Amino acid sequence: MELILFLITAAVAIAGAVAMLISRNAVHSALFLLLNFGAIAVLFLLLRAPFLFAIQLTVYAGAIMVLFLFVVMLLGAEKVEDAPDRIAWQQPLALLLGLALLIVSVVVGLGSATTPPPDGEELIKFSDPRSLGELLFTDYLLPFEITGFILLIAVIGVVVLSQRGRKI
Amino acid sequence: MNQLGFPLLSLILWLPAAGALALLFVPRANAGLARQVSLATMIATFLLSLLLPLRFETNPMQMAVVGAPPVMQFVEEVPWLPIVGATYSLGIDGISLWLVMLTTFLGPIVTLSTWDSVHKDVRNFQILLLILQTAMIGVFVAQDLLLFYLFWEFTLIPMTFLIGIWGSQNRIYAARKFFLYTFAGSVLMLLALIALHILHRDAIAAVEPGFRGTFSFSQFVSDLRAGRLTLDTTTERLLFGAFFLAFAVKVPLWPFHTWLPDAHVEAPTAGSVVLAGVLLKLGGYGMIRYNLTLFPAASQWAAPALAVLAVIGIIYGAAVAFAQSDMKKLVAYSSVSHMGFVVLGIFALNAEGISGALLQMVNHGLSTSALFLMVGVLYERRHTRELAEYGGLWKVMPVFAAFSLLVALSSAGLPGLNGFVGEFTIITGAFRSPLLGWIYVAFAVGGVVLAAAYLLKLFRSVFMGDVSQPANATLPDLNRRELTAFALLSIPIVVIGVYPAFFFAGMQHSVAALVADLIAQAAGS
Amino acid sequence: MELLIWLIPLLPFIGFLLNVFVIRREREAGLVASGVVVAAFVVTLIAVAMLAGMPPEERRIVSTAWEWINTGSFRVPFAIMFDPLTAVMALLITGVGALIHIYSIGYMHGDPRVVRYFAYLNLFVTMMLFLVMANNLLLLFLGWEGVGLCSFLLIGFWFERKSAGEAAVKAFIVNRIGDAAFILAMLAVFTYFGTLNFYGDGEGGQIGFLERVSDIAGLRIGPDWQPIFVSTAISFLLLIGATGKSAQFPLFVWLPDAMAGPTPVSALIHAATMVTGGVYLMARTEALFTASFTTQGWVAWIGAVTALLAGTAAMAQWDIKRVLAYSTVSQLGFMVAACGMGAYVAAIFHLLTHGIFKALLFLAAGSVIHGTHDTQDMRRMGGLKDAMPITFRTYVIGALALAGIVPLAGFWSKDEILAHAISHGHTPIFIILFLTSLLTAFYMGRQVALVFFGTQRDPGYHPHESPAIMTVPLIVLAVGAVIGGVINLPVLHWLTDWLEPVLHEKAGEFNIWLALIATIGAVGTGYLGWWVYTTNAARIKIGGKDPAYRYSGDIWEGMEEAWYLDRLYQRTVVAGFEQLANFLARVFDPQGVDGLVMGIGRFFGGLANGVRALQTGYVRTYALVFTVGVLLVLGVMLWFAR
Amino acid sequence: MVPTSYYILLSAILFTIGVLGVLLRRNAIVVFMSVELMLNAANLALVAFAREQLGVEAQVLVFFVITVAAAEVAVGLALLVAIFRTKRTADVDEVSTLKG
Repeated sequence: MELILFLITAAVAIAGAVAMLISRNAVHSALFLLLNFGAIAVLFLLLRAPFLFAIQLTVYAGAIMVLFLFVVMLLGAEKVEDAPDRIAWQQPLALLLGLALLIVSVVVGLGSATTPPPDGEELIKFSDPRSLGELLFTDYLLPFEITGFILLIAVIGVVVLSQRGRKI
Repeated sequence: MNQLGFPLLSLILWLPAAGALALLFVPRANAGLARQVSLATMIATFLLSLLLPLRFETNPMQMAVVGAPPVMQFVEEVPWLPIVGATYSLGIDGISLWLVMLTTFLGPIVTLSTWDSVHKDVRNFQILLLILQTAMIGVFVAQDLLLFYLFWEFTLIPMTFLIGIWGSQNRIYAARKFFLYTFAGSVLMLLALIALHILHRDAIAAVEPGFRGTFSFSQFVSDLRAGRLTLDTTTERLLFGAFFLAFAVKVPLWPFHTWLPDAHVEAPTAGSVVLAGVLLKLGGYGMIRYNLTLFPAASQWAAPALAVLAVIGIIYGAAVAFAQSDMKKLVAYSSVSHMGFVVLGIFALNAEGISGALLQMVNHGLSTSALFLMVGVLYERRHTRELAEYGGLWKVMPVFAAFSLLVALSSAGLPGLNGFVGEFTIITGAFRSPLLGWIYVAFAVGGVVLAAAYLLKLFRSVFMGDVSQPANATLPDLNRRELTAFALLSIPIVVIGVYPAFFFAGMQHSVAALVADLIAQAAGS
Repeated sequence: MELLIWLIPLLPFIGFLLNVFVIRREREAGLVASGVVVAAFVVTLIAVAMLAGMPPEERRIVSTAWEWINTGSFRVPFAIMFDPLTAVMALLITGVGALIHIYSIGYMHGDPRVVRYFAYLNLFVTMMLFLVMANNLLLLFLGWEGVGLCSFLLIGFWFERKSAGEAAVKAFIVNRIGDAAFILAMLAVFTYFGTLNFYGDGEGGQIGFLERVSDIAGLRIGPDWQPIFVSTAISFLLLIGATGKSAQFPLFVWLPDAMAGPTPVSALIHAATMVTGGVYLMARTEALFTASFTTQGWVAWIGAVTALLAGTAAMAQWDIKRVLAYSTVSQLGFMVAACGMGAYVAAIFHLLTHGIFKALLFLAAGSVIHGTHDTQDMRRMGGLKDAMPITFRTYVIGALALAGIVPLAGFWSKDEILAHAISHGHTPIFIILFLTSLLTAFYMGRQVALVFFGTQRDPGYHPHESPAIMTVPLIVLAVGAVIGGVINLPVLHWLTDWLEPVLHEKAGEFNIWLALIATIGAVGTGYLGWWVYTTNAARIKIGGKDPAYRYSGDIWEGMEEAWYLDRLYQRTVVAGFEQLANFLARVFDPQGVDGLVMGIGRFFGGLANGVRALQTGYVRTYALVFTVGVLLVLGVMLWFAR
Repeated sequence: MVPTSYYILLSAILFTIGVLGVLLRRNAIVVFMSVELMLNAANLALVAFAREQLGVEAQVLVFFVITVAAAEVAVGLALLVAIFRTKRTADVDEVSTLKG
């Protein structure tokens, strides 16, 4: 039962990604990416990480994708790629590399995942957000604060960058 | 062992540097004072270094026990970089004694020659000379491999500036070539140095844990001899090759010599004298001190091949010197030929060969410096180095001609003067050495004939014949300074020729110990 | 006694030092120089007298001053010795040397650098004395090269003249070639005997190698397909050294050119002393030479060939000194041939007599040149016998002695060599030597006729007799030339007995028939030579061809150029070396070796340019490179992780 | 239970698509989105392994990755806007002033 669910979501995720890649219109690709992120969120659920599922949906799908859509709309940069590709050998080489990358990462990935997924008592404890929370605010308190700072700096950066007219 | 109470070697080593420091306070414009201060420091260093041969134990109590490290004298040891085990340790033995004396002896003469040849920015020139002097003495007295390497690289810097700033036409090219060429050679040595350090540290750490490794030369030697540190043949040959390459570039051995003529032609007189007088000896000294002592088996293996290179160098250097029209290039190639003799002597791997090589290094230092002074004297008067420009100077400058004749003959190896004693001992060594046959000697002796050919060609085209160029007719003879410089140089030239026993006695014990080790290793391996 | 023998070489050395550093005026220089050599002659006489006093087998004084070289097992003391052979040579050197010094005072009068001339002359005598008195090969080599140096300085004394400079350099380098072989010989001696000393130093020290020649009897060295005896190898190398110094067949080209130097120099160095160094060396190390039969053959033949070749060349020369130079080479050929045949005493005897009458001839030639205001070309001389009576008479005596006419010294010594040649069955060499002695007589007759008889062809000068200071030595030498033969008359054999402890030779018996034939031959050809050039005197023009040219044509031309040997060497060896040197210096070194080094530099430069092409500026190419990097890392991880 | 290797396979595919997106597309924004996709693929793999090893720290890491990605997008887009304002285009190839 779970396998079927996994397969469906995986298919949706891949389709979303490919569609994002192919679509001419930036807005369409943004929406397809939104679909992809949703699929990944569901996968997180399958992987017993409910908290991450929530975060993925709210932060990624909600905030980041909206920002993308906003910027695309703002710049009106949907139809950009009309001029022929400047670098001739870019296309074929990229495909080739992509393929090679796929093969290599698959081999590395399969090579490492050896132990079967456990279940029962620990799994429940693992998937419980409380354990995540405990860890976050005890051992990893410092990184947590730092990420806070990063966000703050990002905001300041954006404000500075989008200054109109005044030379920095 | 340190016979004297106070650290004499450190004093000699850092006195020139102190002089350079003092020169910083001399106002830039005041050239005269700068020269005086520099000359005073050089003379002081030389007088101080006179203590060395006087208090030197020609046969120290410890006998040349096979396996014991070479017996160093005037030893000083102060921990320098404990984490790596490098110590600031100085010491000299028979091998480095006369080379240190040569360096300190040439110091005042070089400074004396700057009076006429250097006119722009004299103060900095003197500072560089003094720093170079410290670096060179450092190389000979350092008993710690890291310290040795430090001074070895340090000699490059002042020399490159000397050529680069005060040289003639395309001096930048020559300076750059000189620096890169020598530096590339010695980088390999650094690699070998570190490899040796690590190999040694691991070997000893296995026995006594917590051993942080060392760079001290005598420790390496004693461990090698006692078998605590054993190098398999390929590693030993690789290390030998790395060390040898750095020294071969410096010597310069035949295929690695092309930087020498360019460096000499562009260098100012004082620069050339120091370059030929002492810098070339660093290579030779390094070969004896490090290649032969640390890697005896590899030396045995490589000796015949390297002797071939040396002999080619002798003939090749002499032939090319003969064809030169530029005086400095001629003398530069003559150095290639003479140093070929030195390398032949070193790789004869017997007592005569090595002591002959050591003495020949001192002789070459004296006679080639005099030859370069000679070229310098002419260059200052006529500002040209072309042989065709000169002729008939014997009549115009008789005193100068007399000294030049003496120097040319000493360099050609006339018996009774110093060149012959060195060359003859080297040839005897090469002839009797089990590794080299009489064919090497036959060619080397050919080199002796060619040496006479190009030196007499130099002498004839400059001094004989009639005064063809009007400008030559009014050239002034040697002034007081040049006269003292030449006189100072000719005293040892004659003394070594007539009574070399004193010099041989000095190096007797250390060379015997070295040769004993070589034979023991050869028998062992 | 030891102190005394040190005095012999030291006296001229002191004269040299005085002349170099102290004396400035010409008069003092001449007196000091000659005085010092005369003193040395007197001391030698005393030493010889004391030596004669000692019983024959102990006649050897060895004295060591200090340890010259001592490194490892290589010990060479600075030691001299005095034994009958050295005594005889020292007598010749200091005796003839003194006369030449006195003569030089007159000859070199007025030369601006005469002080330096006397300094060089004194240095030469010192070095020559070291050569003959050395007790080991190395000190002998010191003298050997020292003499070479002095000949370089003296030939090139008038260095303004281009020919003098070239001749000096040529002489030194050709000698150096011989010395290279000499060094190799020394090495071989040291390797196989462990010492370079001729004889032990008396106090039970190591006995010299001359007394242990038998040790190396059977030894062979060299490549196994052609093993040669050690003794042959050493003696052959010594032979090459001797040919270099004594101007024998392959290496004699430098002597005729050496005439560019002042005439007393030619008399002292290129007639009496230096060139005899090679013969002395062979006589001193005769134990080595006799030990190897093959080398003896070589020595004899080189001597004979040189004698003949130089004899023919002497006949065709126009320069008065070049005739004597070739004649010296020829007479040296005689001595070397004698050594080759084992007649060492005869060789030394001829060396002594030749030293006297050849010095006489050179000095007389010098006084002719001096009297005719430096003309050396015989075609411009003629009819000088009335203007220069003493020079003429002494010259004739010298000529007769050289030609080997009976009472004079030349006859006895040459006859002894020829007698030895016959009695020991060396007939081919005998024929050559006999023929050469006839040629000698011919060209001496020719020279006397050209110079002193007929009329003065070049009116440009009016000849005058040389001052007393020059003619007195001539007379003394003339007397010597006459009575010189007494040293080793066939019956008395003084010299043979005197040299017996050193050369261990028995006297050969006197061959009356040979003496008769030789004398008749000499007188005949001498008269022929004189007759041809007096009757045809009219046909000799300044700068013209030799009257004999009509009959022989190119042969005469060939003889004048000494069979073009010199030109052959010039074109092959010298030119070849110059081309090689130029090739190496101009082409091989800058492009070849340097090219290699700079090539490496350029190669890396090229590599760098290649990489730069990647910087296109497009972000995407960077991304591409980035991905390639990632792939590589993953690949490596896979490779190691497997 | 779905074996972890399937997740890894999926994340590999997504990652490759992301890379292709970066290499092929010339529209800056799509490139940006591809980068985000690659990030997500990485997160997915991370969580898959987390489940296998029961390592909660992995989740913490993913959490941090997401927050940092957010900051990154903010700054990136601001840059994009600034470039767009001066060059009037979002094409990646136009921006090549730093040519080597």
